[in-house]
Amino acid sequence: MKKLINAPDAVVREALEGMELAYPDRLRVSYDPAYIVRADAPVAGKVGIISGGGSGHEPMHGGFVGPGMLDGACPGEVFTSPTPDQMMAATKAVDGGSGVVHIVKNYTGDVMNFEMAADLAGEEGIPVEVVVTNDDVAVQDSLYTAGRRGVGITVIAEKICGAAAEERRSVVDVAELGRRVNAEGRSMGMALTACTTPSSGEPSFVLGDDEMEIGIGIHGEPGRYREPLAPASVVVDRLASAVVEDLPYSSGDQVLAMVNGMGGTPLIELFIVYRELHAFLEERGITITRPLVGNYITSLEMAGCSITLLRLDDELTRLWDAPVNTPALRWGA
Amino acid sequence: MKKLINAPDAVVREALEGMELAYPDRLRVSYDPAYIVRADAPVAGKVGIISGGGSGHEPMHGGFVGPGMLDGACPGEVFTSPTPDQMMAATKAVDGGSGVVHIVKNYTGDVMNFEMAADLAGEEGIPVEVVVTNDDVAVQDSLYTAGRRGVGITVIAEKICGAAAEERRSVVDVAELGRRVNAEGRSMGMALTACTTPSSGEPSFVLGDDEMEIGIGIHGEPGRYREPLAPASVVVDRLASAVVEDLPYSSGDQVLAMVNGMGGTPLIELFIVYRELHAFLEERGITITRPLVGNYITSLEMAGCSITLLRLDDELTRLWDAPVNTPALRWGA
Amino acid sequence: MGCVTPDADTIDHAAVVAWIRRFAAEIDEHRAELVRLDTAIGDGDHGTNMDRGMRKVVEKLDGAAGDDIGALLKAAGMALVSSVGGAAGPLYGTLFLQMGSATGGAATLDTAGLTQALEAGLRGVQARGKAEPGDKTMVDALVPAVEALHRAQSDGVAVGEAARLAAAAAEEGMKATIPMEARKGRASYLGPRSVGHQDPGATSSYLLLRSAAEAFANT
Amino acid sequence: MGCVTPDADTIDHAAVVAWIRRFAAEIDEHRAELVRLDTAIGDGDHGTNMDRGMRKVVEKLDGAAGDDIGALLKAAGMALVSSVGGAAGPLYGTLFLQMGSATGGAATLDTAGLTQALEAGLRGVQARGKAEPGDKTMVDALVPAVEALHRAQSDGVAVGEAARLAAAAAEEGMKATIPMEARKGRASYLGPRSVGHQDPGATSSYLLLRSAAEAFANT
Ligand SMILES: Nc1ncnc2c1ncn2[C@@H]1O[C@H](COP(=O)(O)OP(=O)(O)O)[C@@H](O)[C@H]1O
Ligand SMILES: Nc1ncnc2c1ncn2[C@@H]1O[C@H](COP(=O)(O)OP(=O)(O)O)[C@@H](O)[C@H]1O
Ligand SMILES: [Mg+2]
Ligand SMILES: [Mg+2]
Ligand SMILES: [Mg+2]
Ligand SMILES: [Mg+2]
Repeated sequence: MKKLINAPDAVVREALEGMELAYPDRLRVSYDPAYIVRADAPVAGKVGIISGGGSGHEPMHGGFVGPGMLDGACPGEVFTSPTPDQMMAATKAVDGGSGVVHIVKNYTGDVMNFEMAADLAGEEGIPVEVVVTNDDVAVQDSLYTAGRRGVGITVIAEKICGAAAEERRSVVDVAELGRRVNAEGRSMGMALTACTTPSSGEPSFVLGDDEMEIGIGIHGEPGRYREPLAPASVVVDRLASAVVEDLPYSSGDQVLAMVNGMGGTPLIELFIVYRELHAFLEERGITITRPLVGNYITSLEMAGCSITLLRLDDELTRLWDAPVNTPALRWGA
Repeated sequence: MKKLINAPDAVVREALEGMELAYPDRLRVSYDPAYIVRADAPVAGKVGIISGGGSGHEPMHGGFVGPGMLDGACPGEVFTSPTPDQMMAATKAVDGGSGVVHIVKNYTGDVMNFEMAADLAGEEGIPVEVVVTNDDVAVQDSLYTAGRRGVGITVIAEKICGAAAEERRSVVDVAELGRRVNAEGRSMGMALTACTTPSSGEPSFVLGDDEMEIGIGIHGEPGRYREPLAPASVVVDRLASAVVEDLPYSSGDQVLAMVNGMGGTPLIELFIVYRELHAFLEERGITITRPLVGNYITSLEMAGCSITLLRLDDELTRLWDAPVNTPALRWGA
Repeated sequence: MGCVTPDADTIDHAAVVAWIRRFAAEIDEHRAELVRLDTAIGDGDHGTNMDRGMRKVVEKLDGAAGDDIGALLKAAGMALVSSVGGAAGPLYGTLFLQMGSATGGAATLDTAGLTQALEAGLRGVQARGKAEPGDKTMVDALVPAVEALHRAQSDGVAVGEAARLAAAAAEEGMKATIPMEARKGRASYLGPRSVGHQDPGATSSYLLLRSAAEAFANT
Repeated sequence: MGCVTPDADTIDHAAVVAWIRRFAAEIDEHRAELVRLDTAIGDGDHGTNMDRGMRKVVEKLDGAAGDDIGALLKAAGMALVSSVGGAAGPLYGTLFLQMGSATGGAATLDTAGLTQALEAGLRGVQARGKAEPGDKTMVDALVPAVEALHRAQSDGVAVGEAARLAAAAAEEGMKATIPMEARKGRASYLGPRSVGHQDPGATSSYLLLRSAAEAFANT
């Protein structure tokens, strides 16, 4: 295992300290329990938005804390959902009197821990609305399974809910909007290499030099199927076909298209993927009106990418364009 | 070789196409010869600033094209300096009548190609000033060698020169400022893994599972020495000691500190490195007043990091803080 | 610690403390194995998660006095909830919290008391996680254990032996997860590719029962 | 193409075209080797760079008419400058441009003409790159080649044989770079670690001279 770390079990804490030192004016960090809130939290009269999940997906979520996006983030251990006490403390820290929205990726652990936190918040009289994201089409959705995973759309939901909260919309409204974003969004990812959690020290799966894994999750979970390494155009075809057919997206749709790197993929490759995605969608009459290319929701040092589409309307576009001022996503500010 | 590409010799062109498609309102791309300019180039009365170099260092330089930073960038093949005709065409495209500054990293190829371009520009009556960056303390500087390499300070020089140009300062002033940034800046990098150029298909060097390479360049050049893998604190000690002792930076100095990822290093590790750097400098009475943590000048998928310091004064701080609106660096806009 | 008298019909607070310490030690010892099992069909953190949690529980124990078994189990549950995270945190946390509720105020437990406690814990786990037997989760180790305890109770078996029978049943239940296709938790994403691997949570649940058997056995 | 008559004292435009084509073919053939040499002490692109450039040159040749050797060499130089990049682009570009200047208007070259041309090219390379013999660069292959041509000229050797002697000298010069420590170009960053490797640019320069020898040899 080759990592720029000091000790496997100090990774999350030390990275948090690094973030706090790097953004002293923008973020406030608590260590026990661990959470990050924007420096001016709580914002009176504004719905608070928190998210959280295992670490190892940076910049998600801590990098999205700031005006126009999240009020707070709860980092768990690497690839491990945070705990209810973190979420509860963050919820209290960001509640400006208008309630708090929890944006939760659909994983058993995340959902259960956030459920317990919402129960606790309810007991303390803080109205909490929960938005569960489950956009990963690689996983079959069924009542009898854990359901689809929450992946790339989470970032976009955080941005759009954040913009709505800045407009002082109600906690119910903001959550409703988050659910709409989730409903209009779909994702799928792939890997060229696995990743290694600091605590296990071993790659999460083993891929041959000439293989790639399609449909991976963001926790080093193996994917839907494995196949021989192929050109970027084929990779995009695999991912984008599954994404487009699932909703489905159709001719005339305007979309936000995110090409996301899994952490170990250089930007030059992501632009090639974006080029392929653009061609793929254009062929189907789907127009990208808002692009986002970069590393936003990662899996440690995994090489690979994911594609997320969100069907846009005027409202979603306006909220996407609204100013945002976070370490990892910033415009208009 | 595992890459999200279509064909090794199409990498640069297709990534450029991806960039053009992703930023249609912000960038204009020419393919033959290859260069990127900001959409509104040339800006009348403003000094134009171009940079360029081999590809594979993304977001540098194309990702830094936009108001407040570069007017144009010339991408070469991967790790290969671009050619004089590209530079000449970009120079013409960004000349708003006040001359053009070329920001050139000190590599034999880059310097010679930019020299030829400056000669051509001179023949066409465009005043060109050249700023050569050479901040890499891993390389011994001497009249009888190629001299120190230009690395991280290039990004910072581009930002600061860009801000000065927006203030309508003269071509001589802007270049002088760039040289001052270079003089006050130092860098050093290290690698946990090598990188593989698409055309060669083989790693640039081979590192054991328990080794790291200190003092690497950004073109997969092996470094100054190799040693056993060590904790982040030791890595930072190696890099920061060399950097601090070279200028030297001393107690009371205020610095901009950049912790840069080489392309394959996840952000969570960069924040741990930043934490170590902060402690290292604090111990020596050096204060970080402006931090920058992320992937800015990379080596394809290399895992590793580099550290750059710039000694700040009020003017440099003000110019650093000025609005910038590029794909990869954006604030105040 | 002679917390159980030979062939005792009940266990006391000290015996439950011994059980928890034993479980913590087993988790520590099998941490790497649990990580390996979870790497195969999950995200490789189950051993680390449980170990982090049980260390916190043991820290709490060091300051635990009194003879209220319910309070002890609840404190363990709270420590797990706020330190484990992931799926195991709420599930094991709920297991212990519910065992604590079922034994609130009790200074000793006989076979019936232990049965009620574990059954309450299992109900809590199922309420929280919605898993049924056969879904390839910790439930598949706990259900046979609870059944074995019920049988032991009707057969009038003493608590130490009852725990041994429960552990044996849990071991069978754990092994039975190998051929199952996961329908809950992270392993479910693998669908048929989850077949052939033993569930990490069922494994840690077996360790929980084995720890009880060891802690409650005649010394 | 019988561009050279046996024992001819001069080469013509067609022979120079043959030289350039031959060089392009050699580069294509040794591309991987040049990449490997440059990977060891540089950035692994020399083979790719030269190949990209020589393909462009050959494209230009396809449309080249007339008998002006100088114009031909200049066109090749321009194509190299605007397609190779890196260090090799300006250096080989300058080499050809200066050879072109030195032979402007000439329809044939004898040994003296070839000597003057290569010497002018070498001067251009040194003016551009500031490398001295012993710095472990292409200069180390070119200098002995120019010296050999001078000797051939004073000895009254015909141009085909002169090219052969120059190629032999360049080969020695190329091999002599192996023990050198690089002081110019990217390899200089390695300092002493550059010792023991053959310089890629010296290698391509040897190929340039060998191509001349082959193109100008009696057929
Ligand atoms: N819905 C559920 N009900 C019961 N047990 C579950 C459920 N989901 C997961 N588990 C158990 O949790 C174990 C995984 O725990 P752990 O690895 O710590 O959490 P995570 O899956 O969040 O990484 C699984 O092996 C399984 O036994
Ligand atoms: N200053 C110089 N003078 C002469 N030749 C040089 C100089 N610098 C580099 N070279 C030659 O260029 C070769 C490398 O060319 P190439 O790999 O194409 O460019 P780059 O070093 O930019 O990647 C070296 O092997 C060396 O022979
Ligand atoms: Mg987990
Ligand atoms: Mg090069
Ligand atoms: Mg797990
Ligand atoms: Mg090279």
